[in-house]
Amino acid sequence: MVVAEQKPIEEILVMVADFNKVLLTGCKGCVTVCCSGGQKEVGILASALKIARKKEGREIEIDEITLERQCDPEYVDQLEEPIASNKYDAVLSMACSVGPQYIAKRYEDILVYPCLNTTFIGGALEHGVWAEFCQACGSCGIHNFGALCPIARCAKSLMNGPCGGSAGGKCEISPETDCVWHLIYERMSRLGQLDKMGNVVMFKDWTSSRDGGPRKMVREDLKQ
Amino acid sequence: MKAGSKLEKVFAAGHFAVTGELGPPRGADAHHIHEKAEYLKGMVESVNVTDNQTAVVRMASMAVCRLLLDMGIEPNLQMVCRDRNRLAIQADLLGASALGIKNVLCLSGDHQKFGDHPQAKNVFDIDSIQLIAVLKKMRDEGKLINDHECEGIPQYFIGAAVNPFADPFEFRVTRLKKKIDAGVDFIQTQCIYNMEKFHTYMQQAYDQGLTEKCYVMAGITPLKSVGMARYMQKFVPGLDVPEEYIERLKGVDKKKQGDEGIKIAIEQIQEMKETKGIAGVHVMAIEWEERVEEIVSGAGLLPRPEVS
Amino acid sequence: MDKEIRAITRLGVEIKLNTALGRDVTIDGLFKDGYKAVYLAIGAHKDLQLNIPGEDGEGVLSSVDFLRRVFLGELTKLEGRAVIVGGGNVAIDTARSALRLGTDKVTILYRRTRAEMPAYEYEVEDALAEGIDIQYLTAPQQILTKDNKVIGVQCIKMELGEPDSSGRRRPVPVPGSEFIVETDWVLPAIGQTPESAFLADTSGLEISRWGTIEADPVTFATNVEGVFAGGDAHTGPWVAIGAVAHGREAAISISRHLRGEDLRAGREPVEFPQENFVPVPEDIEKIPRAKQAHISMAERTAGFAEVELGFTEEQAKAEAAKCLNCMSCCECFECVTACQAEAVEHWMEEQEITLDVGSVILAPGADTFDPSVIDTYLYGKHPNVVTSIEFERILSASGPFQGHMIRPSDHKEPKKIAWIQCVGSRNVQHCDNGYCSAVCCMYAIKEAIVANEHSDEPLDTAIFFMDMRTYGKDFEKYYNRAKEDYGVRFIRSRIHSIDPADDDNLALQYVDESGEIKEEEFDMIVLSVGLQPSSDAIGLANRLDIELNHYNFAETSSFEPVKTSREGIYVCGSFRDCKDIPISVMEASAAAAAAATPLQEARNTMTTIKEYPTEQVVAGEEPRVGVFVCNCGINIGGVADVPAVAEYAETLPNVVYVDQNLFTCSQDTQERLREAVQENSLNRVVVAACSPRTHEPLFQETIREVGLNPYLFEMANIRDQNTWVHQQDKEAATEKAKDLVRMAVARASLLDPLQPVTLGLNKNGLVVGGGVAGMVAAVTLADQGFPVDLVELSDKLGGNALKLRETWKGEDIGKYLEQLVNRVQKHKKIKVHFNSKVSGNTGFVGNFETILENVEDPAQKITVQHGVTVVATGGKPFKPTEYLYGEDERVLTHLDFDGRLKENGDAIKKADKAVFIQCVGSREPERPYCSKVCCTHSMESALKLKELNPDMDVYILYRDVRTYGFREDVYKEAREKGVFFIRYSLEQKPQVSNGDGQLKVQVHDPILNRDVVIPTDLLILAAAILPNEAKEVAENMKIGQNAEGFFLEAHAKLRPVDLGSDGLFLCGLAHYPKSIDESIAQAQAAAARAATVLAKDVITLEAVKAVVEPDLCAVCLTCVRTCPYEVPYIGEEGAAVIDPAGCRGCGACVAECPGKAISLQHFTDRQLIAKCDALLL
Amino acid sequence: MRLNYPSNVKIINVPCTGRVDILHLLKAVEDGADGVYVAGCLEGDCHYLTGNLKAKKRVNYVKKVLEGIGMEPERVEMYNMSAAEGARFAEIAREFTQRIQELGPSPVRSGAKAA
Repeated sequence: MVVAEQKPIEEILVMVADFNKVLLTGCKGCVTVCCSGGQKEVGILASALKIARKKEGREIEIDEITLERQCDPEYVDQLEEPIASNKYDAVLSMACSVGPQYIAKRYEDILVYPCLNTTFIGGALEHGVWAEFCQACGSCGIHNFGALCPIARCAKSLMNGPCGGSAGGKCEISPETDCVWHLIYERMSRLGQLDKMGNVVMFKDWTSSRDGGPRKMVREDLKQ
Repeated sequence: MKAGSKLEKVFAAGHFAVTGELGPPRGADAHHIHEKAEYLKGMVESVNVTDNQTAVVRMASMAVCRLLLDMGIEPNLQMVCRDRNRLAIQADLLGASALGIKNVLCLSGDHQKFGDHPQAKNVFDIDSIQLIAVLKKMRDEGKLINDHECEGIPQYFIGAAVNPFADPFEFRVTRLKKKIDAGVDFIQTQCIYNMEKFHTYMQQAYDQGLTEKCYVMAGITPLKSVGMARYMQKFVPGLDVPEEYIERLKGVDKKKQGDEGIKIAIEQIQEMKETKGIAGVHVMAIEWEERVEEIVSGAGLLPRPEVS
Repeated sequence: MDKEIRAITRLGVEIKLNTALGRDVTIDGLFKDGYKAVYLAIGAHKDLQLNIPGEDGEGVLSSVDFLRRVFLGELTKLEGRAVIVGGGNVAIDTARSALRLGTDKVTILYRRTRAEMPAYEYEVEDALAEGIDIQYLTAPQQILTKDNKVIGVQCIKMELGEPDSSGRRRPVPVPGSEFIVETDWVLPAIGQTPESAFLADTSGLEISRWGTIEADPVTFATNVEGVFAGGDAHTGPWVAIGAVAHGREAAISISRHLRGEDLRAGREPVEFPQENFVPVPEDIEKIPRAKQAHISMAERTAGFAEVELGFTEEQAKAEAAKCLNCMSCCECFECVTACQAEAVEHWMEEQEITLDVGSVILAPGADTFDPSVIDTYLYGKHPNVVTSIEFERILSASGPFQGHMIRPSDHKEPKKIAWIQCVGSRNVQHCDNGYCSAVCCMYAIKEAIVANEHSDEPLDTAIFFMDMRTYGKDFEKYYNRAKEDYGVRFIRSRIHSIDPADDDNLALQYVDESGEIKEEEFDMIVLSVGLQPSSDAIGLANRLDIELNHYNFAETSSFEPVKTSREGIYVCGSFRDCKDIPISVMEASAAAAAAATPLQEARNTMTTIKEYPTEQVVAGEEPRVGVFVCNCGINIGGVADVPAVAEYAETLPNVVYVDQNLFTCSQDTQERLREAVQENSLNRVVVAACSPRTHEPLFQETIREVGLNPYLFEMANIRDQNTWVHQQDKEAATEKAKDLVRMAVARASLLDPLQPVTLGLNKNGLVVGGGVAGMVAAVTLADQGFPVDLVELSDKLGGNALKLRETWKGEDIGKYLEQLVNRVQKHKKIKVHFNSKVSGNTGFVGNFETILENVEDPAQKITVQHGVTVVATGGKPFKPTEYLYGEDERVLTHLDFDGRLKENGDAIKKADKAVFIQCVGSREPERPYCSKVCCTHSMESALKLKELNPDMDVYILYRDVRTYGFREDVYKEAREKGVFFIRYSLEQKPQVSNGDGQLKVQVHDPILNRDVVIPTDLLILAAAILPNEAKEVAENMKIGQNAEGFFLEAHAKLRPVDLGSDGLFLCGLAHYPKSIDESIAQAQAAAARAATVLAKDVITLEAVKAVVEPDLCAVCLTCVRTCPYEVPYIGEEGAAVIDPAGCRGCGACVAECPGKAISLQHFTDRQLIAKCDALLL
Repeated sequence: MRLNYPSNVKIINVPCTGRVDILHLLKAVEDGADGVYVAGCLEGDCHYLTGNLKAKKRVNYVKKVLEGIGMEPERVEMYNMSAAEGARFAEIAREFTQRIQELGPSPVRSGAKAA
């Protein structure tokens, strides 16, 4: 899933500094699952903002709504009624950055602000801990690496790791970061494929990645 | 001869080679380069010029290499994959060749997290082993990565670095072999302190016949003080400073610790000379270039042989 | 008055002022306007007329009007002379008032004699004393006026003729006796009558000849339908309380009239029989009532100062002393009328009830010893010598000093307190209580610790004792804490005497261990009194013909510890033996098991299941909240202004009804509460009172009885959280009470009904451990009809008992064990699993699933399903590591010794000397507990040796002799038989050596104060008892263990056989070292507790559960990962599922759910935030 | 034990402090409470195993939020005590009240007033 985290509240406070009434939108998709933009977090952020503004003596009115997903236009349409019948100064989105962009696209005349930082594509290690597992390079080759992704998980995206900074199974950039190449080594070793690791992996074709320009995916069979 | 550099020739003649290292300045002032390089002149076959070492912005390696050439010193161009994509790398390599640079050391590059621009976007389009392959392809096939033929084929003596102490230790020799497979001609190792472990590593490399396929130079960095030794022991990943050296430094007066460090370096070099498969030493006297002579001569490696 | 009027208007009564009957409205008119009833309470305001000429002259004043004007201060002067006509209290009042207003002369004219005067005698006396002239037998004939101004009254003399209808003799004028009294003022005071002229329009309303309205004396209905009358209008002028009574009765009538009910039914006045009055004894001297002193005459007539000065102190005392102290009820029956609950019944008599029962349990308890029989302790003679029970009261918040620890003599805080142990225990000099009372050591330590905690100043506490007997679970640790953390001094001694000392102190003389006499002064002395059976209990036992022991406690056997000598009669608690709370509780359950076993077929046959009305559907209804504010006696009302809180509650949203109660929890208030719910169609109830922890279930039950779901109830704790803790600031307490009520109402309005979850259950029991405890538990359960799986780790049943010889009473354990094993193995309902251990356990009470693994072949596993588990994994002897144990074969443990005795008693007989060392491995830093049974075991073994060879020298080296309860007898016997006792301390443990083949024990004798060396042939070590290794069971079943590995019960005192999780029970040595009788009792208790679960057909679980709203669920797994009990899972429908059976209702997942898809019933976000909003917004 | 403590402390009861939501604490602050504290069982003694530890983390989270908006994080707190520790309850009530008195009224209320 897409993993995101709330922006520092100080930053959000600055965004809304001039507003008196905003619509705060959550998303029931990935950000609910990663506990950053579901209904609960929407409530918490709304309350925190209201406290901050009450403290300053200028209250802010915040309406809360949590959409099924902000990355589907049909759901974003659900904002029409509230936006039409209220004079919001802005819409705040607690979705991955797709959300605010969809809202902006659909409601051309209203200011839209993101409240989350979209961090990575990853998964939960345990409740409350998420890690990056994929960089969306567009051509998955992890089967060559013991089903572990060196692109996303090696600090230097090495294809022929581990580099000299690998120590005790950890990456040189932080003792909390696993050296994925160490993991690859262990897994390949367990699978009896160490010899494969002795081969030089040649240049990766990055055209399928973001480097090839904004991507679009079309399924002709599905397209209406 | 691959490129016919002095370093290559010294190796070819069967001499125990010595290389030095020089960090470019963090500015446009070339004055200090001359000063530092003077200390190394005649002491070493070739001087490595670091490339934004530790991810700190410095004068371009290639420019400094050219300055050294002007001083009559043979440079060894260090090139990292962090800051350039394959286009820039190949362009630079072509340019380097045109400038007369023959030795190139292929590196991944330190992560920018530790440097002076941690906010930078890193590139890592290709990695260090692939870089070796790029050089080899350009030199041996006269082709770029995309198989386009070069107009004018560059000549390189291709180097790479290895860290025998990084984990998993068992994989280190394999990785050396990968570099050889990719086309490396010579290897400079990370600073060596744990001699025992290094011997184990070298023994394996030797047994696998790898030292026959490339020249391996042992990395030597003299310890200036107990503080430096401790720092390297604790904070530099992949460095293994045994406690005995620290004890040894502690055993002498603080002002004399530097001298003791030099002594250790000399002893190490002497040991390296006796080690099977070691073809030379790479003396990395970081910001201590003035004492390289002391080390090299102490190790009985002066005068440097003349080759042509 | 204002308050009263407010109360009336608040009830919804509309008051129309300035509306006169006859002028503005008429009765018929009111009926026409739709009123269905009229109550005439118009009073009697019209003065009766003299009906003589001149009455309209200037100077004639109505006396009632006169008094009113004087009282209001409108009339302050009355010049000239005044004549008052009449002989009642009004006449006297008028006369005396006129005198005080400055009249020259006041004359009262009365037509009868003084004897007939209705005025109070003493009033007449006072009037005469003040110089008022009273002319008796005088009637006015005409008021004389000049220029219409009064100048005199013409009177005629009267004489008394025949009695009239009032029984008084009728005055008759004496012809020719006319005379004139000169006067300026005439004030008739001959009575008042209602103003009834305007009633004329109401056809047929019956008016008496006195002008009063006729009405029924019971119903106060007049002869006109729908019209009622009372008060002075009905009776003529009378007392106020009478008018109140009329109003109340008339209201009942009107209510009935409106509902078309019979006005009279059941309202006949109560006639109380008179014959029960206690006559005043005739020989009592009759003393007249004392007379009060009066102020001086000059002061009296000068103004309206109070004339009577009241009684002097002596007079008051003398008057009070006239009380006959008859000690009996005078049967005024005021209590009958006063008690709203109708609890008082004067005719109740002793009744004999015959109950047909299958079993009887005796639990009459024990009395404490009365220490006044021991002269030397000064109890009852010196106020600062108290018993431990009295001291307990002194420490108690509800005690005589409200919890302030002060001594009785001068109410000062004591700085030094001594406890004297064994008062009335282990004592055959002053009483026959040769036994140890078993509880006093612990309670004395507790009191010393609590006293230390209560004391503001550093307190010196000392306990004077013979042996400190802290043998129970965790008792030794408590004892150590008393010494180490609280500095309680423990002085091993014998008490010599207590003498009064200066400053109400006491001088305590005692003999210390070395024999030295010492004296120490204390501010206070507490006597740790022992227990003894009450005479009532002994009488009961005699009537029931059950056997008592020589101390008059119920006799029982060790193997059937709660069974008396008579079949079907059981006993528990301290009537069986002195004991503390946990063992009493345990025995109570054991007795219940024993009593229930023969009755198992009758189970559930005589139970009545409470029926509740169909629950009212409240969904979709507007909340109608009723608020009941409790005074809790003075607990709340004495601090907070309850009426103000109630008045405030009325203003809150959704509140439609408010009531205040003295005690909301009382039975009659429950009835009122139920009525209020029904009459006001309440659908939410708030009680502002005490703690929901104690009282919520009661109120929930109450509303359930009138068809409201119990969860539609909310409590505001305005006592524990308010008036109890903010006593100093009444205003703040009132405001906080309002806040709390507001919060409660806010939540109440949002409450939803909930239904409890019920589940079926498995009726099997699992018993882990095949020792005596496990077997007894299994048999007890199986005998009650529940199938049992019994798990034994070894290949044999019996456990430690296999190695035991006999009980301290001499009962044969081997024989008992054989019978027990036999019963278990032959029992149809018991399945024994040998060589098995518990290797897995899932489920919860009622529905457990346990995996049993064969220890010989771990692959062999079976799964058993059961509703309850009894854990009896037992204990084992400590293997000593000192005193040459294991190195010299003459050194034995108790069990070794018992084994030797069984095998070869003769060898032992040959020994000349034997030494016992106590506390081997017990009461040591690494094992800080007493193994409880070893002292008695050593006594028993020592006696056996003496029996085998009376010449043998037997020594017992001990730290404290802990032969608690009747076991003290064995200790006594051992001393009598010549066993030597030498005490040693932990610091100076005995030394054992083997030189030249001679076993020698060296020990320091504190009495001789030197080391002694005892060569011995036998050394018996009282080795500690350890729990069996049971970590696997503990982990699988999630049972807590203490530091020593014993299992932790749910509550050390009150739930001694329940484990922390429901459905798990504990007995035997796995709980703590104990004797076989205690193990058996505990096993029966565990079975009884287990049976309470199995006897039910369903398990009712608390209704507060976490529920998922599937539409909101993001299937993020947060709940799955958060739940401490691993209950939530992702269901096939693609949303989290929380099985209500497994959910414990903690709400952890609710607070964590990022999609707000889960809510905790009864504690929803809305409900909680509503409270917050209500408090703050 | 009827130990006196300041009457400004008002209690909202929950089955376990594990039920206390970040939102509840924020709502109280938003509504103008000068201080909010959670009184849970002693650590290791939670009847529901870990509810009080969860509550502690949430309290810490709220502290961070308050810090982020420039409000004193000391206005929210987590305390642990056993049901038997009445004296400690009163002491904490006094202690926390004093702390809040020292901090002064909630800026949420004074801010609202100022406007």
